[in-house]
Amino acid sequence: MEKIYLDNAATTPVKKEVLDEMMPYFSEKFGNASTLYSYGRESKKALDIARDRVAKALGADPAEIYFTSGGTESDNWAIKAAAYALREKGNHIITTSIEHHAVLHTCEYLKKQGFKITYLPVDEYGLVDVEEVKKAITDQTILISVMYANNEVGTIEPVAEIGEIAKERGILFHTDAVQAVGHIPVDVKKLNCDMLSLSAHKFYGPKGIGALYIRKGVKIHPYMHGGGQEKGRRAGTENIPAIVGLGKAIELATQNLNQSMEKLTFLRNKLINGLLNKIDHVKLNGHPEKRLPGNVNISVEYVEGESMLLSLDMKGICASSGSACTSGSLDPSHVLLAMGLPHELAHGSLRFSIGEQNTEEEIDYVIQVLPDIVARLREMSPLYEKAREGK
Amino acid sequence: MEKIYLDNAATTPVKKEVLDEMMPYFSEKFGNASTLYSYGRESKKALDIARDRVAKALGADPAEIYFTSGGTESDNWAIKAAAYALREKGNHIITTSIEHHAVLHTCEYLKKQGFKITYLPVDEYGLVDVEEVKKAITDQTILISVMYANNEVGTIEPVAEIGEIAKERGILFHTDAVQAVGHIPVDVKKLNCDMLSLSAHKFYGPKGIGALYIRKGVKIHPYMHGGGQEKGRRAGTENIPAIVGLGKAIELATQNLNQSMEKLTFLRNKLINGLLNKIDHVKLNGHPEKRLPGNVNISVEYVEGESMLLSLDMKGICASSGSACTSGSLDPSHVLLAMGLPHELAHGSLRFSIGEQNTEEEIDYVIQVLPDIVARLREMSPLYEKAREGK
Amino acid sequence: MYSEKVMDHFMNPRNVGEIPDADGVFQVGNPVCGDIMKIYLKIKDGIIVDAKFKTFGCGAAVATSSMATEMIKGKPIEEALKLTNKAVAEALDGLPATKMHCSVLAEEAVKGAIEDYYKKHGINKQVE
Ligand SMILES: Cc1ncc(COP(=O)(O)O)c(C=O)c1O
Ligand SMILES: Cc1ncc(COP(=O)(O)O)c(C=O)c1O
Ligand code: FES
Ligand code: FES
Repeated sequence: MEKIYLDNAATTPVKKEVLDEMMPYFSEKFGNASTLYSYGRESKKALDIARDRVAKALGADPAEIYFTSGGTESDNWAIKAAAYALREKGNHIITTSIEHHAVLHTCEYLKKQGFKITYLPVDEYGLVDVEEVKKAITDQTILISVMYANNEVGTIEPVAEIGEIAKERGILFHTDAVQAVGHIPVDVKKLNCDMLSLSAHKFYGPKGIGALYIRKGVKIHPYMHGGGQEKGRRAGTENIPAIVGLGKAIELATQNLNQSMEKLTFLRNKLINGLLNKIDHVKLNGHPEKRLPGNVNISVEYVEGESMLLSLDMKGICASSGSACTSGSLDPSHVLLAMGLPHELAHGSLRFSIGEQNTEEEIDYVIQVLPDIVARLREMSPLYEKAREGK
Repeated sequence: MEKIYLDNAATTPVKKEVLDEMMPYFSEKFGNASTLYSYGRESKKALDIARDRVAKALGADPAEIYFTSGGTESDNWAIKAAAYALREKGNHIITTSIEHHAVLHTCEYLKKQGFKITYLPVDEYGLVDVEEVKKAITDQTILISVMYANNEVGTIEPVAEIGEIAKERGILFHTDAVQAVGHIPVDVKKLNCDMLSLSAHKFYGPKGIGALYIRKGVKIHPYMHGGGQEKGRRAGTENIPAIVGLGKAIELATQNLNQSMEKLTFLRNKLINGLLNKIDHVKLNGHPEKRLPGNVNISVEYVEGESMLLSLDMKGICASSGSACTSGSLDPSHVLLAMGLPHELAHGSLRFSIGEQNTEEEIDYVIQVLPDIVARLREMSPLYEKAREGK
Repeated sequence: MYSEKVMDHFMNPRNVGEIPDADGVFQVGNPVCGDIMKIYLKIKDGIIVDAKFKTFGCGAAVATSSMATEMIKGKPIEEALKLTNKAVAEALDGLPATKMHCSVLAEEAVKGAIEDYYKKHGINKQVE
């Protein structure tokens, strides 16, 4: 059975053009970029080109780009190293209740070390209120971290405005742009951010590589201590093939951005409308317009997420869910709960994240099979029975 | 010109068999190992196989292996997270003066945060004295970190004995085995270690992937906070292709270990003897026997390391040096200085690190060309002139 | 990382050697830092008629010694005194940032050798 992959927010396949550029750096041009001679020189050159490409895609200076092992490391670095560097100045960090765990768990870790964390609430669409940011700021606030686009519900946050406020108040501002880069326009100047996280495998680059943009003049500690790589700010032998892949992937994504946004938005709207029309007691999660082009997140009443996922998988469709049963944790998606969804609806959530490789036929197929899956599961559900009786 | 690569301690090319196993995981079996369905299942399986292979190579249990982004992360994790976790118990860490910067700079960072660090001295061969370890232990000591084999001079440390002492005293013991794994036998049980760092690109695996062995029952903090990967101890989307590569590379290295040790030892001894015989005022650095099979490190009096490297490079030979001029730092190799070498000799050091791909002809070629290079540079050297006059 | 010119002057350095009856000699640096440069000058009627060097140091140190001696040979003392490390680096098509200090050595050695010449010949002039 042909698979229909609709979990592109989890990870994407490496594009052929990207892998082709990476290949020579595994076994031929394998030199350590920090050595001065022959083999090393080629690696160094590849490293410089990749850094230029990333900088160009973000509207940054190449000297502001630091390669990391992925989005998680970028988030950990930005937040912990800023907190430690500014401890003297204050101990208050502002973030939101819908961040990725790479931000949330990092903040919880810092909390145990005496930092105070404010988790901003969001509205029913998952939007942070800029006024809330202003209100939360104290004279102890040293860092604000707000994600650019949410990974579960796709809501795009007013990051530029928040950055503006942070700038005025002289507070460091970090944004987790892991879901944004390669999918919507990202310009560090316009976003007014001091630090920005990205991860290559979310836009057809390889896994295990990401970057942290650190604006010139921003002083945070290094997170990996060791050799003098990345100007002494991120030690470790440079992962040249992956860095080359990141550079190529971000260049491709930026070049095709308008075209791909248009295509994905069309497929997304088709899927949303198709499902909302064909299934009753279904709700769209996230903002209707301020939304990632490829993100569809719905809650299906009276059924549980994992059982829908399993049924979809049997039909060759890969999606994801904010159900607690899927994650093996006790609580369903913290994002959906923060948006005020009752537990039942959060358990019944499904995320389809559309990618460039998906076709209209695939979307049609999902619209065709999901209603039957839902009907079958509802037949089994005591909740649905009750709901029908209630009517 | 065919290149002769003799800098295998810096990094190695990915072996064909290794790259072949990695390839399907970039663009076909690219699923996120943390998702439960189809695509994800293949990745999960590959992850498990790789973990088994690493565990088997180290004599560990698969549940004790945690994948990281490389040797630097493993070292940072082991040392910082142990220090933070045990802060209540004590604030004293023992390490050596010849560790890799990934350990040394991490310890310096902890020092700024109130930890006390003892840097054990070494003898003229770079060997740590087990008695010195005993003497350094106080009731505040929470961690001992001693590398298994030194990356510059190749000296193999008495790690098993040191681990024994740590065990008796109930102190955590970490060893940086980045230069040892794949090159000499490594068994975590025999080494009595609680944590062990390794990095794939040092034994023909890919860059950007490593592992930290953490003995069952050892409680240290996570270093990357975020998703629940690696049993919640190391967050971040799993880098499956690289992990598969690490697994294959360590399996190959372990299978061929005796054979490769024999070959490398032969080539190493030939190179050492050849150079010592053909060039006067040359000294072998590191231990004559307790030494990595592929490591040759010499100091050539009256000439400077970088100029030798450049000249070797013109002849197609890639090597490395502990000279300050090469690294762009002010001081020459901290390892050579710790061994008591005067600055002049440290500046004139050369490291050839032999790998499996090197041939006897290549070694002969080095023995043939280096004497002329040294002679030419000495002609230019005001120091040599003086030395001759002094006679 | 080095320009072709640097590599050329490193592999085929001009003016290596000593001048036994030099009019001015000066050595800068020390072996502890990993770099020593010694410059010999032969001076006639205020003109540097010959310059030679010996250097213990990196590729950039050798190349700047070679280039600096080339640049002052045949020049009046006053002109040689105007030699800057930047000019030497530029003549070599640039040096990596971490290697600029090697070109400083060359400037210092040349000036020191001229000062030595003044001293030896009882000329009452200062070199700054
Ligand atoms: C918003 C967001 N932040 C951070 C991450 C972590 O990135 P990585 O898995 O590359 O470490 C992800 C994806 O997993 C994400 O979606
Ligand atoms: C002994 C030792 N430890 C740690 C490292 C760091 O490993 P990596 O560069 O993979 O981060 C290296 C090599 O660079 C090493 O030789
Ligand atoms: S019903 Fe089994 S985990 Fe939720
Ligand atoms: S002589 Fe040491 S850097 Fe040039």
